[in-house]
Amino acid sequence: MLIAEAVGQQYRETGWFGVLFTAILVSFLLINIQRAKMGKNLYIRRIAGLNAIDEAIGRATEMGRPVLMVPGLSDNVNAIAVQAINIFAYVSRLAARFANPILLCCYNAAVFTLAQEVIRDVYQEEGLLDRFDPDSVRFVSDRQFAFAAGVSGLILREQTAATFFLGEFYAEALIFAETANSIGAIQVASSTEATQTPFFIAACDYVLIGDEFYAASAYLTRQPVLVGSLVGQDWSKLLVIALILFGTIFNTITVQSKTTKAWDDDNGVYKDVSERQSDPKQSFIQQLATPFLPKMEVERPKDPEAEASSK
Amino acid sequence: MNGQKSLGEVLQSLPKQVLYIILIVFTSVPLFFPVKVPNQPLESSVDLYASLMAVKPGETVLFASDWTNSTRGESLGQFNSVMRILMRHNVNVVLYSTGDAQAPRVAQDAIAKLNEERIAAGQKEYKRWENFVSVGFFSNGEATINGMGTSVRSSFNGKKDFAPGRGLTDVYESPILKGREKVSDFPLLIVVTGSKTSNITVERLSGKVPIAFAVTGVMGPETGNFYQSQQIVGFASGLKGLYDLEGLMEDGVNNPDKSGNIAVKSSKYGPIPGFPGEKNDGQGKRYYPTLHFAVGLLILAVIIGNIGMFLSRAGGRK
Amino acid sequence: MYPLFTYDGIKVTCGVLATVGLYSVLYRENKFYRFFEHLFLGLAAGWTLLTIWVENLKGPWWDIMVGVPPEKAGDPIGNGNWAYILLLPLGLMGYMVFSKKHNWMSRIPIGIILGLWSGQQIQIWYNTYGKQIAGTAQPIWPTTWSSLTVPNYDKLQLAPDALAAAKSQVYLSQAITNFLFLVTVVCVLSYFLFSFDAKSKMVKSASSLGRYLLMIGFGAIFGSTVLMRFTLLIDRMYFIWIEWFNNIILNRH
Amino acid sequence: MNLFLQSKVPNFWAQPFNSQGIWMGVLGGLLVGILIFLGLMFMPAQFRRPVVAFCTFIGGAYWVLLYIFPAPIDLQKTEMPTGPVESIGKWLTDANPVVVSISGTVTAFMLGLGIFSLLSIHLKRISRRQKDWAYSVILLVSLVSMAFFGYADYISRQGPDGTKLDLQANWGFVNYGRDLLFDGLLQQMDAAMFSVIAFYILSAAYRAFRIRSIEATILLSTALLVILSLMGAVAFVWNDAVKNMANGNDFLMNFQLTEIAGWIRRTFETSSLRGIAFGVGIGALAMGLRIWLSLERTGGGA
Repeated sequence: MLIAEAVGQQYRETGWFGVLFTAILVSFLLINIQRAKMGKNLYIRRIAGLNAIDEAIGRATEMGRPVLMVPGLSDNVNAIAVQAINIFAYVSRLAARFANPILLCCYNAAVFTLAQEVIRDVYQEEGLLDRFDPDSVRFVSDRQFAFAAGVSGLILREQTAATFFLGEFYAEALIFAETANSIGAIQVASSTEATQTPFFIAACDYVLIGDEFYAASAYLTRQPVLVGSLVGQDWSKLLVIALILFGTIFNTITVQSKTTKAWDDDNGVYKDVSERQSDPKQSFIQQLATPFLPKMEVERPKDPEAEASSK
Repeated sequence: MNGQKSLGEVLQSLPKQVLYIILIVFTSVPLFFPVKVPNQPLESSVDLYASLMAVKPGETVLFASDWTNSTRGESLGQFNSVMRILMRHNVNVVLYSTGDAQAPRVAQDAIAKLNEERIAAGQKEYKRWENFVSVGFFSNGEATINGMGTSVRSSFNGKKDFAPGRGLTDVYESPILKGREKVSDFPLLIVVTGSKTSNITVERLSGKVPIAFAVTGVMGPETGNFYQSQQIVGFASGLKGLYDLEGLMEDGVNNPDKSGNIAVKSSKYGPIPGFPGEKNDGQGKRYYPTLHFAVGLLILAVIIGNIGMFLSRAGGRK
Repeated sequence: MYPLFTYDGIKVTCGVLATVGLYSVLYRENKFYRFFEHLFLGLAAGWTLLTIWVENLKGPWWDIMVGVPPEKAGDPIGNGNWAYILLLPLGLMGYMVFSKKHNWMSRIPIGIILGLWSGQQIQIWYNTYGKQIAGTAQPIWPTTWSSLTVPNYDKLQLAPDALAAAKSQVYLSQAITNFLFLVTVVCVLSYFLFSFDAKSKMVKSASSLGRYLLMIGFGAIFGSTVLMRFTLLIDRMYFIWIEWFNNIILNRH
Repeated sequence: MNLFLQSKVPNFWAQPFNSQGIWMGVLGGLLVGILIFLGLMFMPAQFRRPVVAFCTFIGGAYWVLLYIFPAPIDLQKTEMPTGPVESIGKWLTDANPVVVSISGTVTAFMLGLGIFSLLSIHLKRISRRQKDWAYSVILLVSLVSMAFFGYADYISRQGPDGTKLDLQANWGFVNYGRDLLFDGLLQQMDAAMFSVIAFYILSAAYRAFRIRSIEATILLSTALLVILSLMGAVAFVWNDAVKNMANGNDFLMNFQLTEIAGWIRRTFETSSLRGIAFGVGIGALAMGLRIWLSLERTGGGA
């Protein structure tokens, strides 16, 4: 059988639904970005942790002590690090206006490069390039706990007044938070790792939970692209909820029927079993996620070049 | 404030250093007095054990060893237990790492120690190249693992290991990798990790090969999420998972002991034997009792703080 | 030989000193801590410097570029692909970040890395979450009222087929659990709806319920992760008291 | 011909090891690279953003295309793909190692920037005799010695006798040096710093876990229940008590500590994590899309 001749057969093992669903999410985002760009006024709810940023910087200025920022421990420059740097660009802008010293500690060299470039840009745009010290954006270490030791040391020696831990944080989250707490710094924190959030909640003043982190730049800057994207994200979430609800109802109904297919290990086929409730694991929605198709073998013409070289 | 603090305030503001010293005492003293703690394994640990035992002898599994000594307390024990099961079960292992550049060395050191133990017990040595190959470290984990979903061979392209008498040789020359091009050619992928490489693996390889994890306690909850949705077949989480595993190696599952008692029951599986009499316990047994004291202290501290709060509130109302 | 004066004794002693040095910050920041902090940072950076070549460039770049001698190569034969040299100037563009005039060039390699990352997000989204969406959609109405909770199968002593049939039923307790699971996912997710006016009563109550449910979740996460932190401390104490004090200083085994 | 496979037969792109051809190729490629570099340096400013956007787009497009055209099903090495869809899929699959090594290599080059930043800060501090400059000396000395011993150790392990060094008896000076610095110090400090968290958890829990609000009470009581269930001894005693009380009643058996905690974890922990994960995942997808298509400028400025 020439599998390639049938349209969509390339998704036999992975399922076509995933590609379609992702395409819908992407179009939601793009449509809303377009809507916002066209000047539609879109609403964003209040996010408490973000209002605290101005307060924190104000206090640092009063005390004349530096603001410390850590854009998380991403292994490479990725959206989380970029988002953190976007928020820090906002923080640095305020700090630059108040001539408040900043310290931005990076875990990854590529993130460091991006941060260096972005923060310099911020100072340049504000026309305050003379206030920018390239050493204030620094690479500390790319080893998790060396980084933790280095940043703790910095917090204690520089007696930072405000600290921002935004991004990917793991076990070291609590080391930073408790160290900063011990010198009475005001802290705004967020980890995209939900498992660290309770520790931040215990030790920090303001915590952005989960997705609030991604909403932050839209909330702070109100750029149409970001706001539009945020609305698109909400649409996507509603779609996910709708799919879950639809799946639940569908599943609840189908499982009432008294015939199901069960895998017969001896013969290697699915067989009908009548006395048994239909298995929720083989429900329609499960099959959308992973198609229940046996592996197939495909005969194709031989490639003479590859055959020759494999000998 | 005129001098004297009330009891409530004292209870609420114990100096940190005092707490720290008590914690050191609580985590040190019990280490000298090991005791056996009763235990009931979690379902996820049983599933991990069952999936390891389900691999047929002579097969080759993929093994991502992504831990280093910073999580030695949990990961080393887990690694040892999983390896002991595979070794005794005569399963070959392809070790690779995307978590840390040091991870391959740490894993090899651990295997060397296990080999000493095997030789001392009169068992066959678990040989490099014939029983396991170390593929080494990949600096770009996400892309490498993603690539493995398409072809393991092209992801391992250019990686070498020591072959006896030949020096560094392409890993795919090893007999245990013969004919295993795709990830689905392996019966199981095991990840022992102290970092988020487990998530990356699930995101990119789930559905293509059965995946089993041994993760640190912190990662337990998010791993449980994958387990619930059947993206992975089983996992051991933290010291509790390790202690479960050590117990399962002793007792097996649905496996009656000499007096006919079944220590671990599971309706999912038929009888799965254990390895009674062999060296099964390690770190889990050493540390688990002590953990009770440390956690007990934590609970006590929270209670004291709350009592202090209520006392000073009651005092404030007068 | 007294074990303290062997290599292993010295090595373990160094480790103990370093551990105590870093612990000293718990009392307060001090010179001893500062010494070990800088030692730590230096060693870590040295290790990074080493891995740049040994792990990240030698094999994945240099060997592919210039090839490897035939006796060392496996399959494919180690011909060199010289075009890989083009990655060198690309990587070096990052270093232009310190230039006042050409600092924009550092955005090119960053852009490539970010591009590769962002493309993957689109690729992996459904593989990560699709199954979780499906796993959330479980039946929320029981198929049988013969027992309210899952019966003890061992006691029933059924034939294999009947047992499988009994196991395939959805009992009331399971339906309730599935329903609570569904409610939690939906409410937590609606807590993260940002662009809907919270005046809508349904959204408001769903999201405040979501917050409470989140707290149950966070409590459980805290509970199940806190043990691990103590495990690592216990491991350190084992290292100090047993591996060092007992085995080396007291020379007991 | 496929550019992306390491060819067995030498061709224009692939030359044998240590041949004249490979060095000519490398040299030529380097020249081209330098020209591109210079060209970019003197490029008019209005082209800068399009160039960056183009590079980003190409990078992302690879994985997106691979998603739409996945590897052909059951395609053996010696078989030819049939039809355009499979051909694209095969071509993209073959390109995989190249794409992987591009991102890996570019990242590796950037790592040097981190070291550069460290050196610049600490050398400045030493030359200006700023506060704590002596510690900067320690940092630099340990950096250099780690790199030296590490590299010497690496070299000594190359070659056919490399496995011998797995045994400590065969070690030389450099092997001991690396082992002391890495295993003896660096790894131990990693573990030490990691375990410091235990102290901080204790003080944070003592300070912050107060029953002040409904939310805090919910959080605290769930945490307590789960902690207790994971302590084998406590769980055993509780479960035993329940078993005795239940006396064969299956319904009461559900009140075993491990059952309750397990139920909470399955029902609420997993689900709330999942709720968060859906949101974060969509956030990352949106961010990835905006970055891929260069819809926003990093830094939030103009």
